[in-house]
Amino acid sequence: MSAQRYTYYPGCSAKGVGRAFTESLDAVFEHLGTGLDEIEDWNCCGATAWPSVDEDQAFALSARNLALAEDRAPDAGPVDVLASCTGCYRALLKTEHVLAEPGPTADKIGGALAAIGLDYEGRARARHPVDILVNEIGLDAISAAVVRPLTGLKVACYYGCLLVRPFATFDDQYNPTSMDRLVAAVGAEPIDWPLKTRCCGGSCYCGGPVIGAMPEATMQLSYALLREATKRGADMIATTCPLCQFNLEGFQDRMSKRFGRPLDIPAVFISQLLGVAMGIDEKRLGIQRLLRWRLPERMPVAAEGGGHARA
Amino acid sequence: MLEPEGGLTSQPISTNGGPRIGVYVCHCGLNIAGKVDIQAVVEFASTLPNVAVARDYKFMCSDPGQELIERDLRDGLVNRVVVASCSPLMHEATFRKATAKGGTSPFYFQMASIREHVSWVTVDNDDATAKAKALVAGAVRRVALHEYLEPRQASVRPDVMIVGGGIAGIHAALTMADAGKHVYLVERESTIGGHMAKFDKTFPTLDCAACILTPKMSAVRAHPNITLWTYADVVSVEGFTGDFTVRVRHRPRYVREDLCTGCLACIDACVHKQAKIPAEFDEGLGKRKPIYIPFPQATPPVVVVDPEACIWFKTGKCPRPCIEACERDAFDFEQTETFEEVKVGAIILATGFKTFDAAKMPEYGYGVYPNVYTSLEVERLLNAAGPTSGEVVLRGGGKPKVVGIIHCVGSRDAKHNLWCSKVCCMYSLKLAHMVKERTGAEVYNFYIDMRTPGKGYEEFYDKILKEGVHMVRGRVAGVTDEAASLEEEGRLVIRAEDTLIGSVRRIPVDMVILAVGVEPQPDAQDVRRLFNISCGGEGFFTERHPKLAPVSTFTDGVFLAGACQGPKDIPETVAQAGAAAAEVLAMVDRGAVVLEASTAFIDDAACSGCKTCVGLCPFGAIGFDDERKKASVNEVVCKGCGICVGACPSGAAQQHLFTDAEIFSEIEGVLEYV
Amino acid sequence: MSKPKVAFYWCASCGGCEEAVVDLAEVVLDVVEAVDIAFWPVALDFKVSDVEALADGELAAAFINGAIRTSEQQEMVELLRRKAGAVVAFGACAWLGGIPGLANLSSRESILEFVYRGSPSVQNGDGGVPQELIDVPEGRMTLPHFDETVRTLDQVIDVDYYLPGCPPPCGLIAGAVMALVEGRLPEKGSVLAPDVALCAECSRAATKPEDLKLKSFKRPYEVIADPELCLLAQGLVCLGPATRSGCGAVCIAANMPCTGCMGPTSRVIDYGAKALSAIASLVESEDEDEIAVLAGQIADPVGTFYRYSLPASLLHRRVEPARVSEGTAS
Amino acid sequence: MSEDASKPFEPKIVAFFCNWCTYTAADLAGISRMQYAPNVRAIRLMCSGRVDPQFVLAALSEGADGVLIGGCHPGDCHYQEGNHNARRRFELLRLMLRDMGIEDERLRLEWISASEGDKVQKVCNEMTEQIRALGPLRLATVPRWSADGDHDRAAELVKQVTS
Repeated sequence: MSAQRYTYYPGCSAKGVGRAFTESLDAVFEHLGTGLDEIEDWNCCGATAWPSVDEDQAFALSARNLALAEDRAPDAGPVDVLASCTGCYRALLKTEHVLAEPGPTADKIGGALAAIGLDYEGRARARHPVDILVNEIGLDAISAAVVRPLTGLKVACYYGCLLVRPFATFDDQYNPTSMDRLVAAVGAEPIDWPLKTRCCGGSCYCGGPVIGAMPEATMQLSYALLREATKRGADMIATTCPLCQFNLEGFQDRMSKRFGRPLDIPAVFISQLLGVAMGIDEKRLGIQRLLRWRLPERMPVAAEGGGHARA
Repeated sequence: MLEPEGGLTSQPISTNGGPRIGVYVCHCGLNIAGKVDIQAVVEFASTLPNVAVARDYKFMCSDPGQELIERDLRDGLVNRVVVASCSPLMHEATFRKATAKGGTSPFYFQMASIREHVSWVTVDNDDATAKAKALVAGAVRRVALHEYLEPRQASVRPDVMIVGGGIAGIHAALTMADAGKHVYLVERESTIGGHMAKFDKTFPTLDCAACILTPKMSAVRAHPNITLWTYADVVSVEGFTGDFTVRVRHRPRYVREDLCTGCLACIDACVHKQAKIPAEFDEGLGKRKPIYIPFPQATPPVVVVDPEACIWFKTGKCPRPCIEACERDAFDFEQTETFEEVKVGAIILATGFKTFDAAKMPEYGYGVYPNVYTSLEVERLLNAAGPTSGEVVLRGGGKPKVVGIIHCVGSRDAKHNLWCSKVCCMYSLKLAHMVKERTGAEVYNFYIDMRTPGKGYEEFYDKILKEGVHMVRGRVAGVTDEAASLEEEGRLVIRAEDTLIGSVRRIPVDMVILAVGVEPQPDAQDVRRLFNISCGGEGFFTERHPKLAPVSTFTDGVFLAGACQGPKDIPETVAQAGAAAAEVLAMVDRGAVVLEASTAFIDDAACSGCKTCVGLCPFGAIGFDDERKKASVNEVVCKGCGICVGACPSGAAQQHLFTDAEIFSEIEGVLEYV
Repeated sequence: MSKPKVAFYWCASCGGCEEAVVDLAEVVLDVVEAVDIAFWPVALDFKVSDVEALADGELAAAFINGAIRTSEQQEMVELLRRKAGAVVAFGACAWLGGIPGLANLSSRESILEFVYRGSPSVQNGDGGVPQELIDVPEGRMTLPHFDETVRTLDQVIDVDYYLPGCPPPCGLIAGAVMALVEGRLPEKGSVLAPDVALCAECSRAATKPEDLKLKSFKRPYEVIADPELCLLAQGLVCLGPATRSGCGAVCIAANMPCTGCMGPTSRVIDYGAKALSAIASLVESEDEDEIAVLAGQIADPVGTFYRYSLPASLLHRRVEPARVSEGTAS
Repeated sequence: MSEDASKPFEPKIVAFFCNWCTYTAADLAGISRMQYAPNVRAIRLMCSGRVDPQFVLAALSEGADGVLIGGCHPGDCHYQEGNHNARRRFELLRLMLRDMGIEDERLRLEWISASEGDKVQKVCNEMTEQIRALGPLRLATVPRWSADGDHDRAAELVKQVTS
C-alpha cells in the first residue's frame, strides 16, 4: 500500500453538485493508507464553454493549476495531479500537451504565468484517480481492504467520453477495462455492455440548467445508456465524472415519461461503491446525496446497518 | 585557438604517373543545382590536389554525361574519376561501368552523394554548397589512393530455390522450370496454393480461383524440373550470390509422400467418427479430423497426421484403423524431422502475407459477436468447396438479410497500419456482389475512399453500384448489439458517419464482414535475417530500388515476389513473380556474377600471427596457417565487411577500396570546410 | 681516418636508456672502439660548450633518449640536431613520449600543485613553487621553463631514426650503432626494429585459440598465470598483438603481459586506438549493457593502451575543459 | 582551417555510416526531403564493424568536434556481427575518451535501420545541437616537427601504401 499522499485537483463539479465524488475519494484513499491533498487556491480548469470562447485563456487556467501543483512539490521530479472530474482531467491533460510543444501558445501562457509569479516546468502531470487506484495502489491492495464484498451486485461501468479520449493514458481507447477490474476487485460483477464510452450528453447541459441548450439530444443520449444498462441486468451504473453521474441519475423520471419506458437505476461514483465495500460510513461517502441508492435483495445482508432500500 | 596543423595526407602521391583526377559535378536537373552552387563546387574541385579536370553536366547518368567521363579517360586527361551526384547506392554501378569503358579499372572511381546527402536535406543554399564541397574533397582525396583492381567474378549454380508456394512462388517456379532450370519449391504448409486457394472467385473478372489456380498447382507437381517440398522450411542459408547452400527441414506428416495416393480412405477409417477440430484452411469455420487434407485439390494430395489431436500420439492407445485402411502401406508413425541441404545459385522469396487480426479493434466486435466475420472467413463461406458448400450461413444458423462490409480494417489507421492494403476495396466489392447473389441480402459497404485503379476495376465498381449495393462513405465508429429501436433488437448495429450526407447513421445488420488488411507475415523478421535482407518500417521486405529494382534485394542473388514485398493483388503478384523469374534466369544464364571488390586481405609479411582476426570473421573466411604462423583471407568467401581490418592490431589486414589510408584521406577531405 | 663522433643525451627519462647502453657489456667496448664519444653527460665529463664548439654536422649521430618537457631539453636537442648528421630517438620516451608522457593526462598547474603542495609526503612551508626566474641575495637564479605538454622528440626536432623499447633491447642498440658506423642505414624515418608484431616471436603464440573470447579481463596481480599459455587467453591484457617485436618477448618470458613499450608497427598511426580495438574485439557479449560492464573492467584505459605513447597519439594529451571566457568566443 | 572568430561556432561532425542500414537510411531521409543540420558529413563504410578507433581519433584530430557511428540494429547486421564489434570498440573507446577529457556527447553510436530516415534526421540534429552547446573541441596542437610544417605519420603511411 502506498504511503504517499496525492495532490488533488477537485474542480467545480466535484466540489459542488458532485461533491460526493470528492468525499468518497477522500474516504477511500484515506482508508487505503494514503490521502488526497487539495491544491490551495485552485481555479476553474477551463473546460466547459471556455475553450470555444478563447482557447488560450482556457489553457492558461489549467496551466495555473498545474503550476500551483508544482509549487507544492518543490523537489525536482514529476508531480501527479489527481483530477477526479473527467472534464477537468482532460482539460489538464490537453494543457500539458499544448505546453510541451514549443510555440507561440506555450510562450503566451508561460508569459501569463510569469506575470503572476508562477512557472510551469512540465513536472505536473494529470492523472485520474481510477488510474492511481488500478495501477499504483493496485487491485490486490483494494481487494485486501474489502470487508463487505459486493457479491451479487451487477455494475455497468460507464467511463464516459473523456476518461480515455482523446488521450488514452492508462487504458484502451475503445474497450477500457480499468473500472470493470476495480468493481470486480470489490466482489461486484461488471456487466459487459457496448456503451462504456458513449456520450451521456453531459456537455449539452454545460453552462445552463437542466433543460440546457439541447434537451432533446441530451435526453436521447442519456436514455440510451440507462436503457441498455437496465436491459443487460445492471443493478447500478458506476461513473467517474460528476456530469455523467448527475445526468444519468437526475432525469430518469422525465426520460421515463418521454420514452415511455420506466427507468429506475442508481448511478453512483465508483469511489462510493469501493467505499461501501470497504465498510466506510455511508455519510463519509456521500451516499445520502444520491437520489437513488439501492442494493439488490439478492445480495447478502451486511453485517451491520446498511438498509437495502433507501430511495 | 588550438587547431591541429598540417594534414594527415597532404603529401602528393605518385602512382602510375601520378593520379590525374577528373571531377564531374551533376546538376541532376534542379535536384542538385537548385540548392548547390554547381559552379562554386567545380571551381573548388579544380583547386584540390591531383585534380586535372573539373566539369559539370545536367545529368551525369545520361549517355552524354557518361561519355564525358569516358572521353576524358580515353584522352588521357584523367586516370581517376569522382562523380558528385546522387547516392552511390543509386548510380555507383553506372559510373564504374563508364570508368571501365574509359579503359581503366572501374574502381578508380569514387562517388560523392551531393543529392541525397546534401541538396535534398539542407535548408540553406550556402550550407549545401559548403557541404557538397566537403564531400567532393573527401572523394578526391580518397580516389587518389585507389588501387588497381580487376572486377571479380564467380560462377552461378544453375539451380534455384523458391520459398513460398502461393501463386507467386508457383508462377515463378513454372516460369523457370519451363526455361529448363531446376527449381526447389519450399512450402511450409502441407499444400501449395497459398491464400489464392482459399478464394472462390477473383476480382474483377469473377473467374473461379480454383479453375485458374489448380491446374498450375498440378503442373508444379508434375514438372520434371521442379522439386516440390511441402511441410518444409528453410533453417539456414550460407554462401553468396551464385552459390548458396540452403538447409531445409522436412517436418513429419507421418505419411510417406511417395506412397500416399490421396485416396483419403484413412480419413474415413479414423477412430474419430466426427470431424471436430477447427480446420485451419477453413479459418476455423469447418472441421477436420486428426488425419486430414486441407482441401480436395491440395497439392501434393497427401494426408497429414496432426500429432496434437491424434489419439495414437496422445495416448499411445489406438487401434489405428487408418493403417488398415491404407492399401499402399503409406503410414509411418515413426517419422521424425529430417534435414536436407541443397546448393542453388539464386533464391526467390515469395513468402506472402497475413491478414490483420481483427480482434485488435474491439470496437468492431470480432470475437465478441458471432456474426462478425473477417473477409477471409467469408471467402471460405462463399467457396463451393468450403465448409458450407458456398452457402452464406451465419454462425447461429440462418441467412443474413442485411450485411455490412467495413473497409480498411487495420489499414490506413494510425493506430494500427498506416498503409493502404490495396486489395480490400476490390475484394469487398467482390464479396458484396457474391453475398448479394447468394443470399439476396441488402449489402452496405462502409469505405473511407474507394480505390479501384486497375484494368476493369472501376468498371467493376460501377457494376456493383448498379446492382444496388449501398455505399456509405465514412469510417465506422463501432459495431454493437445495443438496440435503440425495435428494428435493431437482436441484430448488430453498425454506427458510422456518412460523410456524404453529413450525419451519423445506425444501420442494423445480420452480418458484419471486416475487410481486414494485408500485413507482413508474423515471422517476416526471422525470414529477413535468415536470408540477410531488410524490411521496411512496416515489416515488408525491402526491394533494392522501389522503381528500378523492384524484385531485387540488397543481398545479391535473393529476389522477391508477391505480397511479402508489400500488398498486391493477384495480377500484380503474378507479374512480379514473372519479373523475379526473369531476373534469376538472366543471372543463371549469364553463368557468372560480379562480386563486390571490397574484400579484406592480409599483408603476409606484416602479419604477426596474433589470430585476432580469425575468430572475428562471421563467414569463416580467414584461415590460419599454424606452420607459417600467418593468417590469410579467402577472398571468395570474404563478404567485405572489414570487421577484421578494424580489429587488426598491427595494421596487417586491409580492405580493398576501404584501406586505412583511403579512409584517413576521406576524413581529412570531408573536414576540409570552405 | 678519425673515428665517427657520437653523442648520447637524455631528456625527460628515467635513465634506463643510459643503463641499456652500459648493458651492452662487451659490445660497448666494440662501440667505444668504433666511435668517439663526444658527449655523454651521464658517463663522461663534457660540457655544453664542448658541443657548441663542434662544427655543424660534425657528430655522426646523436642518440637522444627521453621526452621533451622543458625549455632546456628543447635547447639541447636543437643544438644536437645542428651538430649531428643523424638523430636517433632512443627508446620509447623519445619516440612516443613514454611513461613521462602520461603527464599529458594532467595539466601543468595540477602537476606543480600536487608535487609541491598536495602530495602527502611534501613539506613545503610557504607552498612555494619553482620559479623560472628569481632574485636572491646571491644573485639571479633561473630554471628552465616547464612546458604545458610533454612532446616526443620528433615533435621538437627532425628525427632520422627511432630505436624502440623501454629501454631499447641491447641487440637492437648494437645493431643500430654498427649499422651507423658501417654506413648501411635504412631509409630515413625508419624504426630500427622488425616491422611485425610481437606474437611473431612469442613462444606462447601457438597456445592462443583462434576464436578467443573473454568474459572478464584480469590484472596481473589477480591471477597466477600459467607460464606456458598465451596470457590473453588467460584474460590478461597483453598488448603483444599490437606491439612491435624485437624485444624477444622477455616480459612474457617472465610471465608478465606485454605493455607495449616497443610501440606500433609502421602501418598504425595511433597505437592505443589499435590496441584498444583488438582488445575490445575479444569481449564475449552481444548485450550492450554487458559489453559496457566488461569494457569497464579494463582499468585506466588511457594508461593501459597509451602507457608509452600518449604524446605521440592523435589526441596528444587530455583535453582541458574550456575556460568560460574561451567557450563563448570563436 | 582556422576559424573566423566573428562567425558563430558551427560544429563539425564526421559520421561513419554502414552501407546497408544507416547510409541507406540517410538516402531515405534525402528521398523523403527531411531537412537536417548540414554539419554532419557521412563517410560510407561497408559495415560499422569496419570502424577503427583510429578513424574516430583521426577525425577529432583533424578538426571534427564530434563523431557519429551508425550501424544496423542488433541482430540486423548485414554481416551478422559487425555491429556488435562496433559496440564493443565503442564502449571501450568511450571510456578512454572520457579519461582524455572528451565529453560523451562527442562520440555517438546509433543503430539506424534502412527504414529510419527520420532517425537520421533526428540524430544529426540532436547531435549538432548537443555539440553546439558543448562548444568546439579544443585539442592540443602538437604537430610533428617538419621543415615544411606539413608532415606526419599518416602522410607517411599513405606514402608507404602508394609507393
